[in-house]
Amino acid sequence: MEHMGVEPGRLSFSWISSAESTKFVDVVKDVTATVKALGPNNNFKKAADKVT
Amino acid sequence: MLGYIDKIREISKRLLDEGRVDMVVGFRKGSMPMMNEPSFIKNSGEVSKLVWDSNCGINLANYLTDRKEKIGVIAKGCDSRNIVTHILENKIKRDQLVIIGVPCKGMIDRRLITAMFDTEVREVNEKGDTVTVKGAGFEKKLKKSDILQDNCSKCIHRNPVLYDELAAPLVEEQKDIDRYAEVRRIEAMSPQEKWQYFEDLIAPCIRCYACRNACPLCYCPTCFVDESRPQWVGKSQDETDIRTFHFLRAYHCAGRCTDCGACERACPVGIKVRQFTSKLNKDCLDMFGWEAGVLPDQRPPLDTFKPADPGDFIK
Amino acid sequence: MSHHVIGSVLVVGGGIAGMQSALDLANSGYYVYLLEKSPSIGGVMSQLDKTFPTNDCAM
Amino acid sequence: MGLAKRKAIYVQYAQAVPLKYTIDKANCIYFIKKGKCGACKKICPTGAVDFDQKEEIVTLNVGSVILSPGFAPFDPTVFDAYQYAKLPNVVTAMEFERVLSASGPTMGHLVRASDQKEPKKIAWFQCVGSRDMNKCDNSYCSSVCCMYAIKEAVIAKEHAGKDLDCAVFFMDMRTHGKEFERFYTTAKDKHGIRFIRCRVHTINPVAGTDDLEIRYITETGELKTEIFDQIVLSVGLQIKPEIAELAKRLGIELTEGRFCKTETFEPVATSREGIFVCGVFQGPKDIPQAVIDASAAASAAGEILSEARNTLIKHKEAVTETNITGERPRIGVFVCRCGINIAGVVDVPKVAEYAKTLPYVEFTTDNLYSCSQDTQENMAQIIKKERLNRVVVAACTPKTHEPLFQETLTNAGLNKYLFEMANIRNQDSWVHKSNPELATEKAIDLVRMAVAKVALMEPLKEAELEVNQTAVVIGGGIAGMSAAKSLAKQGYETHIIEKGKCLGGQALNIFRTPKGEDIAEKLSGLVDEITKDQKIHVHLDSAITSVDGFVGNFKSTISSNGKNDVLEHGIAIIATGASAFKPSEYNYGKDPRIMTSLELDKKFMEKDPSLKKIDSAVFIQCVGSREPDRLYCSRVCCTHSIDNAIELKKINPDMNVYVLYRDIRTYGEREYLYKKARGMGIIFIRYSVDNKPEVKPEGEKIMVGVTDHILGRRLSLEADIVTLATAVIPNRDEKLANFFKVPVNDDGFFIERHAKLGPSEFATDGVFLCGLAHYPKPIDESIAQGMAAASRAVTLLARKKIHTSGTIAETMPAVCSSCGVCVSICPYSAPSFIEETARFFPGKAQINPVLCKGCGLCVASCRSGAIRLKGFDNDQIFAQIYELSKAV
Repeated sequence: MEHMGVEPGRLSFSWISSAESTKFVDVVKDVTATVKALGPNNNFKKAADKVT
Repeated sequence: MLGYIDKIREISKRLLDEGRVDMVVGFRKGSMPMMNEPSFIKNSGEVSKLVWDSNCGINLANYLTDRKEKIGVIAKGCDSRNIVTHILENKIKRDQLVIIGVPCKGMIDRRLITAMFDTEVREVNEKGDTVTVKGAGFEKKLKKSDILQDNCSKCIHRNPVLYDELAAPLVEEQKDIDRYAEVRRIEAMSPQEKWQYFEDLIAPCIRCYACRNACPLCYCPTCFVDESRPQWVGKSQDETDIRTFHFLRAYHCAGRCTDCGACERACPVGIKVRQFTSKLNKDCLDMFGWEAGVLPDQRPPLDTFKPADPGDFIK
Repeated sequence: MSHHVIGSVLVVGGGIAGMQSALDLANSGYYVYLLEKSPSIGGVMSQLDKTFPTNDCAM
Repeated sequence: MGLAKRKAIYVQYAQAVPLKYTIDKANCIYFIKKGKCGACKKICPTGAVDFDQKEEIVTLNVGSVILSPGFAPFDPTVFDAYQYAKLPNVVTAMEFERVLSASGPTMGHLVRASDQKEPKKIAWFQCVGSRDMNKCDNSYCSSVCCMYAIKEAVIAKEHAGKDLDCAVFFMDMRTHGKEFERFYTTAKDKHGIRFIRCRVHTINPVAGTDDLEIRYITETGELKTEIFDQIVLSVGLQIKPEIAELAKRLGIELTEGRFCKTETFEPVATSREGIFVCGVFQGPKDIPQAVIDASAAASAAGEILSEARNTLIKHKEAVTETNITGERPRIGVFVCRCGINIAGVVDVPKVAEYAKTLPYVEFTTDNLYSCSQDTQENMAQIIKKERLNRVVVAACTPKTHEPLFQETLTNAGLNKYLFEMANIRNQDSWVHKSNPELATEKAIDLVRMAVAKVALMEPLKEAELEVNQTAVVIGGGIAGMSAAKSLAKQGYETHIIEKGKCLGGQALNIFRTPKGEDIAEKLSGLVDEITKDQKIHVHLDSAITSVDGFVGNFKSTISSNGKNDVLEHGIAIIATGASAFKPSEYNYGKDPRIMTSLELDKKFMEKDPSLKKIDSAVFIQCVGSREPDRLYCSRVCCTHSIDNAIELKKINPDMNVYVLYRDIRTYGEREYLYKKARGMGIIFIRYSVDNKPEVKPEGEKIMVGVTDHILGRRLSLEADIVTLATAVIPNRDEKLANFFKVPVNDDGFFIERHAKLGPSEFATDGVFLCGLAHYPKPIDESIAQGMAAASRAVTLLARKKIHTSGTIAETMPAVCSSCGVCVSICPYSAPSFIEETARFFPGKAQINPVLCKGCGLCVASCRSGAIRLKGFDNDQIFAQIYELSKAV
């Protein structure tokens, strides 16, 4: 994905067991923060929906 | 290279006469220069139709999928690797095949030659490493190494990896080839540049699916682009749909692509579609030390799990 | 002497051992009475934070 | 535990079962001041408060009794020197567990009690209330404290960060459980936890602060003073006096440590017939061992009651399933208030009202507690009355409650898969308490997604399988024989497959048990019983050469003396055992006087006269165990060597006997032997792994050099015999592991389903585990695990029929491209190719519904999109995503 020009951080893999609630929360917070910082991904929108 | 023809014909005739195969899949002269066609020879009287020159770029493995008869097949390095993949993926059985291996010195790039001249190319002949191109009012001699297909110029598997008969002595493999310079150039770009690069790359795409049809790996009964429930990808000409198609096609080839160039060769608008697959080829080599179709008895890395597999992408 | 065998078992204590016995017996076709003094079962294990080696929550 | 205030009405802990409030009679105003207050009764919406409940005496007639009354953590108040009651920062390990726990009084935040300060230095004191005859009379080892202290120290560091200094003060580090030694090593090397071999005498408060000062002597003899912020007392396990009292009333004999007395060969039988014991009452132990005993006790009870099996149980009446094929979806949405758990944050009526507007929704309502019995019955009525054919419950988590609601559907005659839960509690009201409006919006989104998904749900079938009632036990050692005996006594035909020429396994090589029982005698009794049992078929000189099939229907080929037989069986128990390590160090094999423990046992069994002539004997412990390439403790050797040392001393009281050890691990009541040995004058000298003893035959004698840590000098011992306590090495059997698809760890032991809760079974259904193949263990534990494996197996055999899950993968052969990725990638071997000769779809992939676990690996890997996971179908997931995207 990154190779094709999707910014790093939009895609995230993590291994969290069902017992690791704190890790889950941390990862979700982290990913949300990263994606929010990147802003909306205009690239992957259909031409008709593009925010201009 | 022309000297191969006699040997290929001789082997094919023998196989058909002895009844070892029901047909031989090879090449015959096309109606236009540099456009050899696949040919299915079913009786030994027809073997004279078979030809071999530097215009046999089509991947013949594509014609083996799900066939039931016994087949003799002419195989260059890349074809043989795709045959290995086909055997692994249950598309054909090894004992159905007599593989006539052809050590290859590369195929010439039709598009490159046509682009050199203003008028139509009428005739192309080759002798040794020289290719002579003739057209209305011109004749030019070219060095073959200058007009190779991009993938052939970077090929390190010119000799077939699996064969029963050999049409010529094995050739020397190219060494010290930097196969992934282009991939690295893209890797170094910023996300925006990357996006723009691929945007420009696929801009001419008309979604004719020629790349998919030419690819020996694309054999699913229903391709994901044709699925409607669920609809994985929209059918429109919207750039996101086009990009999704190219993304997914490349992913479906991950760990299986032999860089035979069939996709690029087939594209009517000249898109370098190998830009998608070669990144995945590079990653497979870097991460798993894997090149598709080289080992006849090992499942591709994406079909298996080993504890030592790289997992750095998991945070 | 013919003696009549009763197909039920009384398990005294609802900690991890008592619960496991009760489950095994109930799943093997016996009626089980599980006796526990406190208002809930689970015993000491339920007070532990995590257990080795999986560090699974002891719950 | 007094760490936090609690109201007079409470739930014991957040996940308590049953999750019901109870009234603390001793603190309730109503009970203290006769009839005053009673506010709870007035306010309870369901009228559940009843002050007039009376104690009832119920008389039960039962066939057997199992005692598992548990233990009490030792109360360290009696130790003046530790001032536990006076110093708030001296806590017990149990209290510390609560501090670490996310549901504990500090929500898992690591702070000390006196001033809520985050501690920087914590010390653990081991053996508080264990191995101690001075301050208390618990001279046994509690078995679990070393490991839990290490665990607490590691987790404390995880909570507080690397800078937290953790020190464990101990006498012997006893990490004798599976994977424990490895954990100890990482705690030391990776987490930097300090381990100090010293019993600290006194804790002194530092004047003007809440800190604690201690003085201790290091191994080099240096006196040190150190200040800690908090001290954790690793309290031992002990039996409550009222339990000892109960035992007396029942006429059950106890041990010196007030545990229930048992015999090695009948580890869960009390001295009274028909009464069995498990858990810590049987002896101090950790969770997996308690779980093993528990199953063993169940098995023992089952053995005596087998003729009355199934006489008292009740069967539920099955409701016929309504055929809904072709019906338009009629969805019912039930939104749960969960008391105020959900309704306190989410506007439940609004969510229910909204659900009415969704397509196909015919009925919505909200419930106070959807999981309560009356609501369940009501829901079933509504489903029938409204002719609902799909149901959504918006409530808590499907992890705990999905089966319950599915049962409601079944009771209403609806296929249980026509159901979907929206988790609006754990994933909504609990986490968005401060933002009720958005929480309501999220609940609406979740309900909309669930409705979209359930509309596309189809009834799923569960395959029903007959369970073959025959059992196979692989390995005819003590564990295997115990399992077979237990199965046969419970009425099942059992085959023992033994590769050797006779039954008995390693027990044949051991002289006697630490309790003094003669093994050969007991063993021949057991072998006799096995051979005579009509239901047990023994195959000697035999091995399994192939295994087909799956739980309930295995087909194994057994090759005995070149002959192959095919055996059909429903379950398999793996008890392939282990053997003694043959070392290359300490000049073993070069002198007959240097021998392994089992070779010494042989001399005892043969009553070798040369033993009488020995003047000096040396035992070396941990030969091949607890070393970098075999990082586990062999568990049995300390006790075994000490017992043999005692025997030598008995043969010749003037003999000099030395035991060279790293840590003495006589866990539980085996500790008494260690004490006895010391009393008899056996000399124990500790060595460290980087400074091992040297063994050299020199003429008449064998010279053993060792550095004494207390004296700090090199000693030279003259010995007539040297006994090496060598490691227990599993009979690594990769082939068998492959046949049954069960995993093996780096050391070669089989990996059980769950280290704590499933020690005697595998993750693969229908395959069980016991004995040394699981981990080194003494005979009593092997027997208990053999019985436990049998018990777990019986729970499966007794069902006669099993149902597989409906949520499994299915191929669509028309779309399949036969590439074989699914066949290659499936961890359970569920996909295969349809035979080439088949009439329909030859060569395409198909999935065996019995083997499929519904993990979805094949679905994700199928390029052709030819595999669907029923219940999580592509169009259902897409429908959910589309509905979700409406929220943005």
